Amino acid sequence: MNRADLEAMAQREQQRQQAFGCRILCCASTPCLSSGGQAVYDAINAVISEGGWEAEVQAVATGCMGPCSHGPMVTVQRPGEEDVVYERVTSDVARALVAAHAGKAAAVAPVEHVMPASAPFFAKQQKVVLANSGLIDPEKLEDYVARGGYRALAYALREMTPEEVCKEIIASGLRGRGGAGFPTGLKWDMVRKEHSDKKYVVANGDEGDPGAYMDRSLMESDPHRILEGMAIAGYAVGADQGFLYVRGEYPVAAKRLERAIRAAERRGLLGSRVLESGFNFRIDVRIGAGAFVCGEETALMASIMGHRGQPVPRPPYPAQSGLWGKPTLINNVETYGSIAPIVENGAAWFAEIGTAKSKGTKIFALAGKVATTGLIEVPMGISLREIVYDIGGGIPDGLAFKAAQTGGPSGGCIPAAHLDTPVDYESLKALGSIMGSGGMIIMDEHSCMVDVAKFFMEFCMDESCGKCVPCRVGTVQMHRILERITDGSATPQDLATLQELCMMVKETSLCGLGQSAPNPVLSTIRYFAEEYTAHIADHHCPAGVCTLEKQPVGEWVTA
Amino acid sequence: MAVVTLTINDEMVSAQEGTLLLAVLREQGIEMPTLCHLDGLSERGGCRLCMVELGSGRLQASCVTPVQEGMVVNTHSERLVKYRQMILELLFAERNHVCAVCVMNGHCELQWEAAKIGMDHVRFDYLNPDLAMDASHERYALDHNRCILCTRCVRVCDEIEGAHVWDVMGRGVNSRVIIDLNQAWGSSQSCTSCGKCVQVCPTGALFDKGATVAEMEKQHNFLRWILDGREKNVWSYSAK
Amino acid sequence: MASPTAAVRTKRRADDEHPSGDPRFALIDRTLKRFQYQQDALIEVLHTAQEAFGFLSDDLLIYVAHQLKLPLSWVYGVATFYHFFTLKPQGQHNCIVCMGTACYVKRAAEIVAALQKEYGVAPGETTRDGLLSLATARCLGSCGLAPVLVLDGEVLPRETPEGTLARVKQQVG
Amino acid sequence: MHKLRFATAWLGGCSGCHMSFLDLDEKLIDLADKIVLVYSPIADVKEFPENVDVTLVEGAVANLDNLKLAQEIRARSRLVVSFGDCAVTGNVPSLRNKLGVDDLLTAVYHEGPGRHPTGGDEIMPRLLPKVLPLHQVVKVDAFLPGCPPDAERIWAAVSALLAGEPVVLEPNMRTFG
Repeated sequence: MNRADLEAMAQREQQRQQAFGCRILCCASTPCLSSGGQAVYDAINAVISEGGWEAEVQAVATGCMGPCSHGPMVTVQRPGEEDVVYERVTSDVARALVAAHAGKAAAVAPVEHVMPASAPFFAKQQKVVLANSGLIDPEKLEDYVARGGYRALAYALREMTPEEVCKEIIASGLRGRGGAGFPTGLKWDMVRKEHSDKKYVVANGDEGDPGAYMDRSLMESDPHRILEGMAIAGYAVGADQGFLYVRGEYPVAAKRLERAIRAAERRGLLGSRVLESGFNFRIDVRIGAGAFVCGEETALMASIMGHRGQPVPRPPYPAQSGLWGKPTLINNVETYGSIAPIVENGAAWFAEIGTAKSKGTKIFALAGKVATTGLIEVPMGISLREIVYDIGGGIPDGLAFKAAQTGGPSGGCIPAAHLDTPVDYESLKALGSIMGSGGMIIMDEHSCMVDVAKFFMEFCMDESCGKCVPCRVGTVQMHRILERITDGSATPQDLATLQELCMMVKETSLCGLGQSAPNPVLSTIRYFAEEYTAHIADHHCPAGVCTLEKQPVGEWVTA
Repeated sequence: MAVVTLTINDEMVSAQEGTLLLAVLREQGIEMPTLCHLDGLSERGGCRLCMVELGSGRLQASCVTPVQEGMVVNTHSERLVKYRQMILELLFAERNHVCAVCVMNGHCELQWEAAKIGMDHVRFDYLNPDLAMDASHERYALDHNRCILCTRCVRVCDEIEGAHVWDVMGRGVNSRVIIDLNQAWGSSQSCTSCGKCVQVCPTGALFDKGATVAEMEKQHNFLRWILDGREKNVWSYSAK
Repeated sequence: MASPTAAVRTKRRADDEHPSGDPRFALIDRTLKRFQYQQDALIEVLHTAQEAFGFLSDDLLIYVAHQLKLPLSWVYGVATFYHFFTLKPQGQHNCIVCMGTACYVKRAAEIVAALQKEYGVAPGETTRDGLLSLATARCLGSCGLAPVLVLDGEVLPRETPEGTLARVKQQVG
Repeated sequence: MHKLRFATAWLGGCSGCHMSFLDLDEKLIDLADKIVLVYSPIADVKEFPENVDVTLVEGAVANLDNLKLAQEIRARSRLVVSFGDCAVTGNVPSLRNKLGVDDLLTAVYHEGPGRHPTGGDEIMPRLLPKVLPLHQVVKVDAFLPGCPPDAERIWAAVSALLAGEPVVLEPNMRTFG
């Protein structure tokens, strides 16, 4: 396939889709399926075949549409009309809406299930990476191509030198979406400049933060976008082999990516002589086996090579010596998801979105105590308040917002006083949290912050690889102290020791897991110190979560 | 090879480019605590005792950091000494290091590092794990209670003996050194009984059977002997 | 009497088979071949082995180690590093409760406690009668539906301790 | 000349540290000039007195009686010294920590002949769930490791205490074991 063939394929598919008077898109991603999405999809197909409307109405199983807690979601597309989005669709609602939109019967659309496009959930979002999610069938290459897919790769291969691609990415201001926020273009350029007979491109899809599922959703909803981003990266840095490391808990994502790779290879969009150019690029999927630490890039590479997922000290950085000692580019899958739009629309367009230092959009998995939970993509710099109260619809049950937890076990909690903070790399860091990969858990008054810190510390303790002493044993000791605070046996000295330990583990651990493990503790001490002292001094848990059934050792004699 | 100049504890020092910082520090006669490092084995960077403060304030393990032109190094800042003490406290709290009844009492590297640095008590909870001993081998024994997971045994068996009998299983605080399929040492078919693992072990985790409290001493100059022979075709006894 | 060629052919077929005659080894062999017996495919091969056999027995680990020509301790070290691999046989039914942050905030711990109390089995273990394996997961990535659990492969959203117990009892008995 | 009010105490330990103390031999005579021994297992005093200047505490905190005494010592002493490895680390008595208290009592007493104390009765004080080093129970001012600390170490520490100086031992005098 060459560039013209690609264009022709896109046009053919567009025409085919327009020939339908009505396309009914059903979300077939995990959250909607577990709310009964399959029955909805079956009902829609049944109605279509009962009515004999196969020629006019098309049912499509798509990826995620966003408001997962309102699922199953269905979107109706009619040429020349605005899309209509339905929430909480049942089989009956599905039957009614098909009949109404197919225009064959005098049926009335179930308007009470319509989520208006003007709803803040949609209106405040800006979809760049998720532009196709929920609108295409992730298992059909043609759907992706019809929406402009692989056009950016074709353009880059034909019109740009590798150096120009790197420059374009640098100019866009894109930063790593895995959490640390390193400038993506600079990383690419470093790998490009290395001299080596072999280089690798790796996509990190080992999304391990509890409470985050952006990467899963992207991989499941729009796999080709990631492949295209990786291929452009491969061209830019001079690599001919890519690895896509997918978390073991995400079998659907792995399956869709495998299929997408095979489809792209068949059409000459991956493999040898991509789009009839001189560029060869193969992508292999590797399945993780359940280790949070493998989100750390050196541990991830160890895992790809079949080793225990233990990190190795940097330098040397993967850009110099990565997989099998060769220069290796590692980015998060969401980062690769931003590449095609940048190449397609230009760096300047991308740099327009966001703030001075944080460009573009960021996907968040909004969860916890908010009315609407789900997957959102927002421009950088949006305030936390807009996310919680507009997009998320506020805190349910008339309770008050207490904190937003971002960055998972490596991040921190942001209290109500900072609700108006813009969400960007620097602002979150200044508050003692991090952007992280995009988990955002909202907590109300019923959440005990010491308990939350303990939860994350237990996570880090279990996930520590055990290589370096501060992380291996330090996390256990921090967890012990937090346990004592929540069970009532802590003394004021424990709090001081806890803080000392936090600083030591943060500064001496070998890799990012250990270095960031104390963050949830440090940030909750910073903003909710009075909760810690209430537990220790007054034997009282303000949120009513902790049992505090024990006493400090010193009180055993009198007890 | 190029020579670089760096500042170590306010003194200018020159060194071959690419040399690891720890070696340069030791050449300068600076006492650096180490546990996982052993001359002749690959570096691991796991115990974190040899950390130094670089000019930027960042801490780096000197055993895995190559020297660079203009590097500014501080080896014994107040912060470093405090952190090293805490790391040793963590190690003592992790397993059952009861020096008084240990075969390596008086010869143990962990015990001595603690004494040197002044770690005279442990503020953290002793975890007191319930760990087994393996005395199934005809000549040697393994006591997990004393193991600090430095993996010198794993590395010497893989890199010097070439048998790869040892590895580490599990992760985090539940990691254990293992023999073959986590089986009794005496039942291992890959073990050559060469005893190198025993000699490089810094604590009483690996010892000769029959040794009782404070009787076990270890020596690892065989490492230099083998490596010089292998790499330079030179075999010379050294006094040390 | 069979011709000599037929005898050779039969023998060759027997060679391809695992000595135990267990056809599931063919699945492992297929993955081994797909990766051309490269040692770095260890994790992929272990995935296949666990899928075929349900858990990684010592025999399986030895088989994989021999096929990839890796030391036993290496294979064992890798198999025990990752949560996904289990070296113990699993129960007839399995229930995985998500303990990700969103589920935790919505009190998933109470669901685990209820199951633990009812069946006397801690997360990561199987009941004595081999009927139910209880496990917790780091995050199933369905945070919008918290708290979530997976019962015999089916994802159940918005669970409660009582509801879950009723459901599990119905399925497991 | 003001004489220091000096005490030594014995919690969960083997008394080896006290034996080692007696190994001070002729230095004991010098010491006798400078201190008044107000409480010690080698002196027949039942109550721990008030206003003690220095107390050396041997042994780990293994039971409620130990805990009570440790708290009394702390309340009535200006300086408390962890004397020997049991007080400093828990040492040999803490080897029981990986067993639960019930398992321990069963193994030691119930499976053997004779009476079956449960702890907390007139036969035996209640055991703590874990044997603890002294500093995890009360504030400790100085640590004198060793099992037992030899006479030389003890003298180095005691000399410093007598001179009102902080106890800073040479590395080879502060090894555990």
